[in-house]
Amino acid sequence: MAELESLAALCEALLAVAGEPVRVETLAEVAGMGTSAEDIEAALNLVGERHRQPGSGLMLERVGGGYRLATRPEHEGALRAFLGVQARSRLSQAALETLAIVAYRQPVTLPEINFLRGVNSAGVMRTLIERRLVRVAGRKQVVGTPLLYRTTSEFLTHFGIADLSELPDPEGPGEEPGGGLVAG
Amino acid sequence: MAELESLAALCEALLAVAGEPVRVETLAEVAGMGTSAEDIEAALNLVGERHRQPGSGLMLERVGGGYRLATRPEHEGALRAFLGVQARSRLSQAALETLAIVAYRQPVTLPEINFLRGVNSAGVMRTLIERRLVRVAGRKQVVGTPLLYRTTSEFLTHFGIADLSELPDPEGPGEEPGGGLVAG
Amino acid sequence: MGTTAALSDDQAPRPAVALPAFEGPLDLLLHLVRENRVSIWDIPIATICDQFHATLERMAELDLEIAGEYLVYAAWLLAIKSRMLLPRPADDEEDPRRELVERLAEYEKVKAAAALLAGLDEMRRGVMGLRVAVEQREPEDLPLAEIDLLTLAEAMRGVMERYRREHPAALELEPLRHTVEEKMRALYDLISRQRAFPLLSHLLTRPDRLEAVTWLLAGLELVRLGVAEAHQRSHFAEIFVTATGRALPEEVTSRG
Repeated sequence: MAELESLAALCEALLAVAGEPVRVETLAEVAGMGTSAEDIEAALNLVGERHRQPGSGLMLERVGGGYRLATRPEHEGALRAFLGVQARSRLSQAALETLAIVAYRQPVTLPEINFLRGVNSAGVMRTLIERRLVRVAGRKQVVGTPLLYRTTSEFLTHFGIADLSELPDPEGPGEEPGGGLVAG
Repeated sequence: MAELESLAALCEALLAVAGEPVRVETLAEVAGMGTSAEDIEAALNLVGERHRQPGSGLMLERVGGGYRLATRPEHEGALRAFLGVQARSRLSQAALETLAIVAYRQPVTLPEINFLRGVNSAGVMRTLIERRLVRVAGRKQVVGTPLLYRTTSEFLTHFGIADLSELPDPEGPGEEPGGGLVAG
Repeated sequence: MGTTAALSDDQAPRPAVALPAFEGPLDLLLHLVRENRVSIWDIPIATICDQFHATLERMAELDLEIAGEYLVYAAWLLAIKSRMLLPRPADDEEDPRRELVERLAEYEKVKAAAALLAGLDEMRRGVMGLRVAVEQREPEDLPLAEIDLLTLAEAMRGVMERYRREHPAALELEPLRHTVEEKMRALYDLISRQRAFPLLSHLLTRPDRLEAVTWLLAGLELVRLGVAEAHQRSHFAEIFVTATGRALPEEVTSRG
């Protein structure tokens, strides 16, 4: 138990200074000396538990392919006032649609996105790249070699998703494929 | 008690994002609504107590006329090692510029790069070679026969392109918009 | 495009019309399908086509920029409508609406996914990462009695490593080929033989900047020692160096 606690302390310290999500394997590597991924998961469990108790202003979250420590949403106002930063601007509908296509179909090209949305999305794509939610991941080996786009790890952290396999299913549960999507 | 706990949580969150010591008066001001310095001291007491328990990797410190959250001295070695590894997985702006010059002007010599960047880029070049993004490709047949540098095949793999002709035009608009609006 | 628009008061005999914001022609089509309470899998194409064109006309009346994207779809809808009017020769003939339906179905999925992301975006607006300082462990002071030769050597190694880290050796410094003392002796020889030596011309004709600097330093040093005098009539004019008659100090003549 004492060992688990000291591993938890180390993990908490690492996550506090990392500034980005840290992978379990990286944590195990830094802990060294035969620390397994299971040991780390157990230690992180302890960290998460401690931060679920009242009096903690932090929380452990599994995002962007790893774990990170973050502040709680309820403190947003006070933290923004303190840091003097403006509220994050909301993503426009166009940006959300384009981002959704990239997220669910990656890697994907701009012509493919334009086709799906029915409108030219070049300007929106630039915004998403500037916000570091989307990145170029090479070129598609077809005529014109258009750029291929993917979401970034910043995208995962932004939306609180551990990895791409955890993207929520937009079709929702219990709907027959190709079934009648009745408008209403 | 519940109020004290929620004030403690807020203080912890503020200290966790501040990056520097925060004065008690500042904390009281951000907490607002008639929060006194004594209230803050009591809340900080709670924060400090929680972090003195085993399993915590952080500690509350009184420094420079305020309080801050910091990691524990016994973790310094592991944290430095981790931050070192983390730093090695990034490219500095200097390295990025140098890599760009090699990519677009190859084969190119160090004096040419130094000339372009206005600063000596020898150290940065070593980093790029260690990361296997750049390689030596012979010597230029001029006075001093300086080494010539080229990008590697790992460079192509990293950026997802088949050959150098697929590098985007640095002066260009990125990608020609339009296309793909209607079925082909 | 297609932001909510209303007519201003002074030119409004008509009631003010507000159009919902559309993300494009597919968005408008989905909106019309919903308004008509029909399934996208069985679109009454004639009705939808007419409504699509009517909306476009209203958007045009409101002076909104009608992007080519809407016009492309307007034309496509008309083409489908006219094909629907023709009697279909065989049962296996493809439904002219098929591709449009597929596009709408795909777009509906995109919108659903976008709505999910919007929800997540909203939920996580207040979450921030941390910036906690690393506490340094103070290097322990060593008792002097315990500092031995190996500790000393280790400390020196650390210093050299840090120096090498901070001073990349990739750029080689050229070996110093010129020393001030050597040039002092040479300049002393020259002014002893020549009444006035033109130092500036000499500097400007050196092939190597380092050498020129060394000559200049040598000249200044000779003047400082009282061995030579420098004369210049105006700025940028020739600098003549003359001997004062005092001999070069022994420490300069002896070394080298």
